Amino acid sequence: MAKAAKTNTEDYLRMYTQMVRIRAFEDNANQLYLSAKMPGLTHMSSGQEAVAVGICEALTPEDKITSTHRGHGHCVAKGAEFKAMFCELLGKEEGYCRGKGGSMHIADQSNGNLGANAIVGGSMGIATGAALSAKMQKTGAVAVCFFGDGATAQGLWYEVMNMAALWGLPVIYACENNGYSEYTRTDEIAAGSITARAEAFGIESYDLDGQDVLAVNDLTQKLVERCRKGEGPFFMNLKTYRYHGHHVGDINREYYRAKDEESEWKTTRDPITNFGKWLEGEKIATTDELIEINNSVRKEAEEAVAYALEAKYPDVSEVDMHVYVA
Amino acid sequence: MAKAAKTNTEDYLRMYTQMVRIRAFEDNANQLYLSAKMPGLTHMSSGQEAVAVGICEALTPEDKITSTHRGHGHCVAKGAEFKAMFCELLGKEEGYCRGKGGSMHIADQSNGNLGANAIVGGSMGIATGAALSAKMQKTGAVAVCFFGDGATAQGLWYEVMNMAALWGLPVIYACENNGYSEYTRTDEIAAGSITARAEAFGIESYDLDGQDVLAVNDLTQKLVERCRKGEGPFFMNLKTYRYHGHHVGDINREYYRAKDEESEWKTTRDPITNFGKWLEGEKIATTDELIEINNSVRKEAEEAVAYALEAKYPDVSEVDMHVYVA
Amino acid sequence: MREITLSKAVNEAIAEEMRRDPTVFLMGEDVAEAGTPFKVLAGLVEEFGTERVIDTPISEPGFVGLAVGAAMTGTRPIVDLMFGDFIFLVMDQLCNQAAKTHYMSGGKLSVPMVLRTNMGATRRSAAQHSQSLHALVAHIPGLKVAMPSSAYEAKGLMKTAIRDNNPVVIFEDKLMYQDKAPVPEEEYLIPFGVANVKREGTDITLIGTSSMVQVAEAAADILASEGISAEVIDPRTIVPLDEETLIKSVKKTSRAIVIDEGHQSYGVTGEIAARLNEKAFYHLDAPVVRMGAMDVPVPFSPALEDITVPTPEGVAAMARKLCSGEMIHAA
Amino acid sequence: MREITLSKAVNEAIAEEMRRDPTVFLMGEDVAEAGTPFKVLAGLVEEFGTERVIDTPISEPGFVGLAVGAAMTGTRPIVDLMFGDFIFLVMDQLCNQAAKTHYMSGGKLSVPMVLRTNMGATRRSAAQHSQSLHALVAHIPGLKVAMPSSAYEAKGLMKTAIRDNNPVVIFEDKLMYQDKAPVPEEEYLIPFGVANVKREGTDITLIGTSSMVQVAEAAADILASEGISAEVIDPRTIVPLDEETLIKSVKKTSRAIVIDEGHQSYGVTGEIAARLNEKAFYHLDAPVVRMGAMDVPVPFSPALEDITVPTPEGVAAMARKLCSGEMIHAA
Ligand SMILES: Cc1ncc(C[n+]2csc(CCOP(=O)(O)OP(=O)(O)O)c2C)c(N)n1
Ligand SMILES: Cc1ncc(C[n+]2csc(CCOP(=O)(O)OP(=O)(O)O)c2C)c(N)n1
Ligand SMILES: [Mg+2]
Ligand SMILES: [Mg+2]
Repeated sequence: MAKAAKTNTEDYLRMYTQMVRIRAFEDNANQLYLSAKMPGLTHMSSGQEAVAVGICEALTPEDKITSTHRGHGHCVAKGAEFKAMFCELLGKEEGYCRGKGGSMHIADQSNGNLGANAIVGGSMGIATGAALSAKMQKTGAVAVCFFGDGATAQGLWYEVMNMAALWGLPVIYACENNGYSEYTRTDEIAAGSITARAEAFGIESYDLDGQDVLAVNDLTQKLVERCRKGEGPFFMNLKTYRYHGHHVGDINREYYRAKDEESEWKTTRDPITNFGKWLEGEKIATTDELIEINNSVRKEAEEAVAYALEAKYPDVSEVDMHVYVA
Repeated sequence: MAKAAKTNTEDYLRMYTQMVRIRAFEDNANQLYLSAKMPGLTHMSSGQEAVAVGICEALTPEDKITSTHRGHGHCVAKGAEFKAMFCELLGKEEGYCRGKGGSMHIADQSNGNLGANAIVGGSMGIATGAALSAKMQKTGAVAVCFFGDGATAQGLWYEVMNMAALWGLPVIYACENNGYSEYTRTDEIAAGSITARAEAFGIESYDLDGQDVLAVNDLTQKLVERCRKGEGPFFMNLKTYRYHGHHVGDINREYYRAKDEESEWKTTRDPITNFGKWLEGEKIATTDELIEINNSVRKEAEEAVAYALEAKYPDVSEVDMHVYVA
Repeated sequence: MREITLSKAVNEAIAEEMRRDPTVFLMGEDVAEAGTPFKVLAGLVEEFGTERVIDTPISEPGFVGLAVGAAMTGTRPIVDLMFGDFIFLVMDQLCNQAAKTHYMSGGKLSVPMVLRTNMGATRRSAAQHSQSLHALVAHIPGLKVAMPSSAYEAKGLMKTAIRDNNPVVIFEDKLMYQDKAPVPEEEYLIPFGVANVKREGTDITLIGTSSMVQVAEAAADILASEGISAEVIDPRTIVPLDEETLIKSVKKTSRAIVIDEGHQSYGVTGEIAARLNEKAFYHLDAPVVRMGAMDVPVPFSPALEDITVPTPEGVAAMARKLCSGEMIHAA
Repeated sequence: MREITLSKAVNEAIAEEMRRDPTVFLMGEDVAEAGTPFKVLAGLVEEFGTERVIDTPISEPGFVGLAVGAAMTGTRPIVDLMFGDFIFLVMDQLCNQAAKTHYMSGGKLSVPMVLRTNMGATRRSAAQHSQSLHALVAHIPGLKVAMPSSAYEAKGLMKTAIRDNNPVVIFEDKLMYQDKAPVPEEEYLIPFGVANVKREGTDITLIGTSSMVQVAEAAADILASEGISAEVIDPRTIVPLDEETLIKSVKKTSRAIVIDEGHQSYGVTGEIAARLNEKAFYHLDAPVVRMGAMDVPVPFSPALEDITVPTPEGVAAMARKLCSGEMIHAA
């Protein structure tokens, strides 16, 4: 576990709590799907919590992120509340997007989340544009663009990296490299080196362990600081793993991913377990305190689910609202 | 001047002649524009002849090329005749595309030219697809994808390089790096290193002098051979220069390109002059023989222009022919 | 006759054509081992190998571009585009390249490729995974556009598409993959540009595309029980469009509704309605009415999504109005 | 009133808005020193500097994506897309992202951006540089679409577009850049969704978009000399569409022709004709006739290109037929 730049107990515990909150959110989302209470499908980010939390904890609410189809973790980490998130997941009026977006467009916009995106790579331009406007308006804000390893196959990335590099934009491209693109190992569909691709545009790039929340947070803090000084853009290739299938319905997946591999990651590289152990080892928290965090988060999540299940759908009159800004 | 793999007199003289033919074609095209006899605009490739000829002379008619908006040179180099080319330029029925394509879509398809393209970068997929089908059908054919330095900003290139590299396709990406994208120096709109971008996909890449027809031909022959053996793809970054404006109408261009720079290239790095000198120095041809080549090519071009000017337009009934293959 | 799912029908069509013609191949994301997320292509890689069933990176413009080039040089690619919404990503390769190559080359080059993709809302997939974008493609000369309305059409049209020497885009309704229909064991092809009169009637013509054919049929059932006789027609391909059959029907019934799941404005219903109005004008007793999807991005919430698309009840209600002359004062 | 070119009108509109609002900026290929290949933006970089007039690489999807993100975060980008044909390259960013962001976010985010591009054939630029693709964009809810028909509209619509809080696409006819029209010195805006009755008439309504307004006016001149009184209407924006004005006119004249330079099939003429037929049906003495561009890729050869687009003579001939009742037997 690397040393973190966030150095006080409060920061550590918040990072731990946020990771637990993501895990709890996803577990409940999965349950909603399995019990046929959720409309459609959803992509869970369990296993990838350290990336979302390590990065978002280095940002202010004024900093922007763009998220992906696997976006619940980013949304939680950027400061969203469970109730409005579960309402969104269930298509309820009190959802962050009034039920119009659902899982694939979920975002607490007020906290600088510019949205999850159902087009793989689709938000790369948006994040870069947010950085451009931050630079133009001299707001000092930074934009972080989350995307998966599979998304590096989208030409858009190369186009926007070129502009970001040319214009020194305050954007950090954060590749959540979980090794898979749907049902395919990404190394079967990615030639050469992803990191070298960013470097070829003159972008300073880092390969790092995405399961180590402190390492992620530490590097992000440094890069955010440098972005604010006009030294951006940057690229981070974060090695991580998704515990579930590509989406909730992807249950029998041994044809593309071995059970052994999954359990190896879960048992030895779990970001929450490992960070919990570190917190205990460093005497920052006791086992009981961590259990208490877990329990209270679980309780909060269950209450939010119960609330969302009862919440009302948007009125049908909303169907043609928000097509245009009035 | 590098040593060439095409080693007999005939080959040398054909390369010289083909370069002269391109120059003559362009000069006549320019005249047609200036005398208001040509519909629309056209982009001339004068100055870039060694790239087109050095590469195409290493190919067979079964090998494919894709070309660009600046495509006359590729078309000539791949074996096209003046008459059908000028007819196309003037929108006449006897043109290679029956007048439907014009300058930006000109191609002698029977010689493996899959077409000029008016979408910058638009043919990168086509060339790569031609290589895929060559590999699938085991034809042994190679595809060369010509494009400009400005086109490297198109995301499509990265997408197709990835697939070409993954699948070992027999395709050579040939960047005609003339330093400009329309009215902008390309280094103002290209970050990092273009060659490194290809290398990042694991593609073997070369920077070379595009004014040296022997160097170009030599390398291309080797790469074509290796492509046929399944060792592709490759990338060539060929430094070259366009003598004219971006298109025939781009006359006053000092705001983006200095006259000095232009005359420096023309006087010291002209591919035809320099190769002519080498041929004389090596006693492969005398001054008179070279003059004779120039004269006869000029005559051929003028006759073709005269022919094309008199040739007839397609009948109006052709307007809705060729929308669909019957 | 045996009944098979639309999914199986597509699979059979492709397998049969791949057996018949070694130049036919498949490419797209997760088409091989996974057989696509909808499992439509399951089993093909086992029979034809990874050389002819090619998993691509997530590079839609790129692999459509490859298909165009491959099609120009002796092969017949079938490209799988996982969601119809991604067609926006490939419009340049499809519309600037594939559609125009034959014409721009004066007939010298051709692009015999198939792009198979899907359409259809109410799957709770929100605005970027629910669109029905066939109208965009139909607007571009050089492309053909097929819209199968059942397993039977899905098989017959796919086989025709694969043998066609032009770029063809097939939109399958993703909600119909598990729907079964009678499909002969014997080989058959469905020619392009030939509409199918699914049901004869005398009072009103209901023209539906893709799953809207089912909606039209269900509406016709409702109407029949009320004594209104509706003719239901499925154009099957919207490019080429079998205008003749549609006009003949409307001349007979004097009334028509056009139903399509694309957005209503600037879409398919406008085109068909305009042609009917123009060419059967003096036979019409009422304006041709259009029922497309609402002009809103597809909302996620089930409460909203369900009301964005035409329903049998809605169509029946409109037909009733038309037949009772209620529209006279409206227009 | 002074007369200025359409090119100058666009330039003025943008300059005025950039002066008024510091969040407005421009980006695109060769927009700065070169002022675009059509020189429309000449002089702006000198006044506003390279920070607000930004030359981009040849990365259309990329810079449109940047504009979407910039628009979501406090600025108002104007994106210059050099040729309308390149819109195929940016469809995903425009239609999956810009158009849907406000809706998908439940109204929380918005994308106040302008995409200015062009349209129009007969410039001998062949199939990939001559298309009029506005119908594609008009089909997608969330986008507004303006089509100026003269310098006057070009200025007034551009200013409105820049102040609009939604993504707006403006299609300028590239053949009209040098056309002059009276344009007031004083500031004015032209509201969206308000059609302009360019000329009143009683016998037939000619509805034209962009340069087809001039075609309609020229046709009206021809017709006037023959005693046929044509009303000419310019919708100015096709989304939103001022249906009311169009319908009112057609109810008066009982006949209409819709003229547009996009391909006829599945395009703008179908939509407008269908709405008129539906909503003015009982007032029509003849079918609404559509005159779009031919359904062929635009050919290079002048001999072919010129016949692909509607002409004043063609429109006048069709109007004559409609007014003489000749269409009765056709339909
Ligand atoms: C443009 C586009 N193509 C394909 C898809 C279908 N799809 C959804 S997620 C996914 C895999 C993405 O892989 P990666 O970027 O690594 O993200 P991960 O799912 O691993 O988090 C694909 C192909 C899509 N949503 N958008
Ligand atoms: C997709 C696209 N964007 C923009 C253009 C306009 N355009 C034509 S040529 C050109 C510059 C191309 O530069 P480069 O690739 O270096 O080729 P060169 O002209 O130097 O040969 C541009 C921007 C186009 N034709 N297609
Ligand atoms: Mg992944
Ligand atoms: Mg160049």
